[in-house]
Amino acid sequence: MHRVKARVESNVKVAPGIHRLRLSSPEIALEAEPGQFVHVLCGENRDYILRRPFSVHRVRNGSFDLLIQVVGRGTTYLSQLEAGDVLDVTGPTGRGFEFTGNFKKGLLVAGGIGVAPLVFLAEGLRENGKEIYFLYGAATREGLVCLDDLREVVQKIFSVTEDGSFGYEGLLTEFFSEVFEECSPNRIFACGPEEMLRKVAASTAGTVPCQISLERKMACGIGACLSCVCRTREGYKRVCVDGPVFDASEIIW
Amino acid sequence: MHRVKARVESNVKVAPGIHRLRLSSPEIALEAEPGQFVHVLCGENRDYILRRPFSVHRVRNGSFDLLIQVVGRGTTYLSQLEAGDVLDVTGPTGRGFEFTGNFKKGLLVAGGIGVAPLVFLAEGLRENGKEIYFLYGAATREGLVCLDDLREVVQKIFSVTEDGSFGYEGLLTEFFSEVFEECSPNRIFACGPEEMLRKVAASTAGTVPCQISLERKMACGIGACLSCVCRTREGYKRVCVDGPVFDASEIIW
Amino acid sequence: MIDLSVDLAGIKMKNPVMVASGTFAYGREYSEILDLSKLGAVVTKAITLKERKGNPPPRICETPSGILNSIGLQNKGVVRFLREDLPFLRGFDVPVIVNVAGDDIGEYVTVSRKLSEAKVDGVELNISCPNVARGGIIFGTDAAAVAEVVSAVREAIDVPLIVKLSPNVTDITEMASRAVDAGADVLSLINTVVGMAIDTDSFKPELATITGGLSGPAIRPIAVRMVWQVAQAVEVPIIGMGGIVKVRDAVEFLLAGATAIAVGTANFMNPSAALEIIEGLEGFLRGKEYRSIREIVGRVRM
Amino acid sequence: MIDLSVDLAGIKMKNPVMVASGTFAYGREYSEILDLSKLGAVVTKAITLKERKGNPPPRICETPSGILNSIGLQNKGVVRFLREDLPFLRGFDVPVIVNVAGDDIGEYVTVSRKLSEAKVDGVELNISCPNVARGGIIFGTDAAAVAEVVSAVREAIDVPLIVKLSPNVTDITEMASRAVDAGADVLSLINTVVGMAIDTDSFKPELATITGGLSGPAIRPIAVRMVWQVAQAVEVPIIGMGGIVKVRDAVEFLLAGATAIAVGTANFMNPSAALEIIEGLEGFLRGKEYRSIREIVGRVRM
Ligand SMILES: Cc1cc2nc3c(=O)[nH]c(=O)nc-3n(C[C@H](O)[C@H](O)[C@H](O)COP(=O)(O)OP(=O)(O)OC[C@H]3O[C@@H](n4cnc5c(N)ncnc54)[C@H](O)[C@@H]3O)c2cc1C
Ligand SMILES: Cc1cc2nc3c(=O)[nH]c(=O)nc-3n(C[C@H](O)[C@H](O)[C@H](O)COP(=O)(O)OP(=O)(O)OC[C@H]3O[C@@H](n4cnc5c(N)ncnc54)[C@H](O)[C@@H]3O)c2cc1C
Ligand SMILES: Cc1cc2nc3c(=O)[nH]c(=O)nc-3n(C[C@H](O)[C@H](O)[C@H](O)COP(=O)(O)O)c2cc1C
Ligand SMILES: Cc1cc2nc3c(=O)[nH]c(=O)nc-3n(C[C@H](O)[C@H](O)[C@H](O)COP(=O)(O)O)c2cc1C
Ligand code: FES
Ligand code: FES
Repeated sequence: MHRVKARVESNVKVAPGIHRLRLSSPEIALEAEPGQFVHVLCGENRDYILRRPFSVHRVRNGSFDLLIQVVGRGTTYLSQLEAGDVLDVTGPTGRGFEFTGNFKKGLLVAGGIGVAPLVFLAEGLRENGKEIYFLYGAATREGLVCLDDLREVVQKIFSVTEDGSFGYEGLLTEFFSEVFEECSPNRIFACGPEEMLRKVAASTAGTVPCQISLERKMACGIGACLSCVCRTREGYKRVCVDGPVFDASEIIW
Repeated sequence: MHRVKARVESNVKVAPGIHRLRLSSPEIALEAEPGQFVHVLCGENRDYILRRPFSVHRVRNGSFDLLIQVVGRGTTYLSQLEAGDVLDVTGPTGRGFEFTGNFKKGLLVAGGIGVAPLVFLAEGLRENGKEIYFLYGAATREGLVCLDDLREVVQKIFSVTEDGSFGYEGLLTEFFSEVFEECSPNRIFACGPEEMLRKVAASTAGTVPCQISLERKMACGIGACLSCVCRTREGYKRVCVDGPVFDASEIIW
Repeated sequence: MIDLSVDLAGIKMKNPVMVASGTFAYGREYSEILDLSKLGAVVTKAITLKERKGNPPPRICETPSGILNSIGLQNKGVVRFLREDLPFLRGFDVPVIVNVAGDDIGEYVTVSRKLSEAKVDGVELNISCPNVARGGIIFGTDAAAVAEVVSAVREAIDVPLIVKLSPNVTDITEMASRAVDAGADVLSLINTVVGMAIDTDSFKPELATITGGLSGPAIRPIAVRMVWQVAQAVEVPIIGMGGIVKVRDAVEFLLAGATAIAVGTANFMNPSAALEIIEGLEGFLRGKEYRSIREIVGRVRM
Repeated sequence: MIDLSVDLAGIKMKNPVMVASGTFAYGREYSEILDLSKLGAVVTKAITLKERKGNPPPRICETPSGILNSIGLQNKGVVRFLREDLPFLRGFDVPVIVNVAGDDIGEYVTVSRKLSEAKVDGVELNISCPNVARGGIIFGTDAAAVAEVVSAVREAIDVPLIVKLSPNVTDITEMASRAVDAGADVLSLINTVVGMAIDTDSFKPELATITGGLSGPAIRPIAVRMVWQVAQAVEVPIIGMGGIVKVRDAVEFLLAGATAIAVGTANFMNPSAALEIIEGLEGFLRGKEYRSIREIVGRVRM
């Protein structure tokens, strides 16, 4: 783990309320694995004091990207940064996805901003010569921010929007079984709202290995404070270092 | 008193650590009197919560200027604003200088950033046809930020710098008696560090009327909380509304 | 139409949003920027029998998300208040609650009786001001003394009696129960938390009185906790306060069990804070499809 | 050369800056980003006799300039601590102080004795954790119970005994005096302040345990006040903590009377906070032309 002052290289608004921030840090870019996150201090003299965790979205020579959905104070701060600003970032942290095993087809399931780590994962899977299917849901067409990037990497994308403005209409989970049968993957990798993860895990329970990335409020982000625990079959585990990626079968929902 | 969302029209760094901020507000610009101040909210989600008081430095059709010395968090925030940003400002507030009476010569005494309200006052005095002398002290030549503006308005400027880089060398108060004798003013108006005000008041005690502008930490800035009091011969008075300008003879130092 | 009205032991309020004692003086200053008639109630700065000059300056300093104050009981005394300020406040269509302080039980009783005779809408006993040497904090942190001063004042007045509790105690519910048993119609909490700050350049305390009272957002979690604890322990309505700045902060207190809330330090940050919270409450309730503010009081889900 | 060294009832520290219990686990995680040998001392997360699983999540939420936590006493028990963690910490040239919690006096005594036998540098009795149902807060807010647990542990151990006080009391000096009379060599204050927050969308408390402990800059004025009060009341050295983020915050505590200070919540904001404060202290003292940290302890100017 490193603590760096990362320079903002660019800040692009990719959709309403979603920004892609490119940060310069050779150390983090070199070491980050798909599913890991960085912990970001969002400004000085703020009345909210904790760092905010964001998945590493992509890595590009010496830099890495965050894909940030603006939901509150810290993310608003980040969305207003400009090239040249400097951020206090620690990372990369946590247990990422295990994706190098002996299997052929992976199905990636992304709900909304949950797509962030799955783009990095898709790139990793492709490097490992896997076939990749991608089930991607968002509220509207505009929310499917990574479609173009994904098209270059994956075999097939199944898009779902809640308002039907693109792809299937409805919730991603309504189409999961259908997509699952169509691709018959050997591995599932999912990131998104906890309710979605729970449903995906339930649908695949016992059939194929399913890895999910969990979110919790975090204080230290390095495993010391025990604030971020989730319930697992082996007791409470820390999402920040024992996760954020867990085998779905471990989790007690 | 008004509460306005004032647009920043410009932010000029006039010297190291000193910024001139031009804010658009026809209401405040219309009503402000020399010696009054505005109370400024320095950002959202901050861990310092009070507004900061700043003297009205000048008024120009529909706008007013603040002259801000960067000393801490709020002033740093203000120094980083850009044209187009919007500030939450209340004012104008407080009792300003009384400068319209029947007298001929005024001596203005400014220590450092204390010059801010005295430029506005000098303009007011000139409109009223007074002769104006100006004793102006700062640490260095660069700190004498208003010399050019003042030259257009006043009869004579006596400059003092602590390092001798411009004008007399030393503390302004060392030259006060000399200047006082040279101009033999009918009124004194002073703003600057409290120690300076105390000395000026002591030197003039009983000879000519002397008005001084005091600084106190302020909470409400409208006379309600009683946090900003100073000791006067009539008991505690509120600097925010009973001042900030007081007759020096009132004050118990 | 959303019903924001609240009946606080007989004090009829248009909405549950009051201004906290000591942050609004006697309303005159703020009346220039906002319409007092829109408030749920105005609570005055503490009034004592005689004029008091208050504590020496400096009286205030900033701390993270809060302020420390040591104003003390600076006020003009009850007689001048009745003559100069009450008539002014009566000019607005808003209940006037007068905060009362004293050095001993006799002073509390006399001032409260005069106010009751003048038919103020309620008396709020400030038995918890940390900024006076005698009285004040003593009453607020000793259960027997709380009971004594409350019952003495209760007997002396005909208007609703609000007792304002100090948070500087081991068990707030004990103080609350004693106050209610002694006759409090309403409890107000919390007053400021005793704190201190030191200037690391001069090595002097930031306040002339060394310690002072901490208020503002920093203390909100302490206040919400105490309101919740007291709401479990007593039956009378509670006025919740401590760091309320925005509408969601007010909702937290209502959910914890407060029937009304007061805005204090936030008035300094934003003079229209109370009015914005009133508007915000309407919007909040509408958004959640409630019809009355009373539907959310005490509704924290366990 | 500026002398930052401190002797805390026999615990020799290179400098007065420790890390606060529960925010640094057993040092392993932070050892990857900072050199533990540079710290004044490491204080571990609370240890109990048996393994504890701690409280259900959610265990944390943010409040203005602070956080509420309800971690509870999650830990692996004293035996595994001695086997797995103490040897690791011994690998650094830094005193190791172990924070001890329990459900009853017997548990405090047994755990402390085992630690004393293992020759840890100090035992810190956590009689003030607000996040356990039994024990914990009870001991910390009842003066007789404080005396009882402290003297029982004092008799059982040979290493310096630090007693960590709860701020959730009416009179902190009473607790302090009782602890010292019962044998505390050092006092540590403050632990977290009991607080609560409610999610205004779900109407649920933000913490599964409903209330939790408030820490961070928000509580600093409360902590400074208590350190100052206790420093007037007792003769033993004090470890001051509560919202220390920057060097000036640490200086405030030293001026108020703390001999050493601990950095807690700030570790989360800035993992090098403690090290930056150590460097900052040197600079601060040099700037004011002091030669030793001891020259400023308790030197607030009245
Ligand atoms: C391992 C991990 C990876 C993440 N990756 C991404 C990512 O790639 N892109 C992205 O946009 N977001 C990601 N998040 C979520 C992101 O951390 C939160 O949206 C962010 O912390 C909110 O900060 P804020 O200050 O804007 O919101 P706040 O003003 O603090 O609160 C706004 C809302 O967000 C909730 N919230 C606050 N902190 C967290 C948190 N740590 N986790 C979950 N919810 C929170 C609050 O309860 C509130 O409802 C990730 C979270 C985790 C734990
Ligand atoms: C009536 C009045 C008019 C003023 N006019 C001007 C002006 O025209 N230009 C200008 O640059 N400054 C002026 N000041 C001073 C200005 O208000 C402070 O410099 C400012 O509030 C500091 O804010 P900060 O957040 O940057 O400092 P902080 O980070 O809060 O603190 C930095 C330092 O400034 C001190 N300080 C904080 N608040 C105040 C305050 N309200 N008054 C005095 N000292 C304070 C602190 O004790 C500390 O030493 C005026 C003050 C008053 C009372
Ligand atoms: C400057 C100031 C003066 C106060 N004066 C009084 C007072 O006279 N009587 C009283 O009962 N409370 C007084 N209080 C306490 C407030 O009424 C309120 O209980 C406390 O500040 C917590 O609320 P807040 O955080 O919203 O300010 C005062 C508070 C402040 C900040
Ligand atoms: C997440 C967390 C866990 C804590 N665990 C303990 C503990 O196990 N034992 C203890 O005595 N104090 C514990 N504390 C209290 C801290 O040691 C410290 O007293 C308190 O947080 C105030 O300091 P701070 O504001 O610098 O954090 C904990 C605090 C936090 C934030
Ligand atoms: S955030 Fe501290 S252990 Fe996970
Ligand atoms: S700042 Fe409130 S009375 Fe002056």
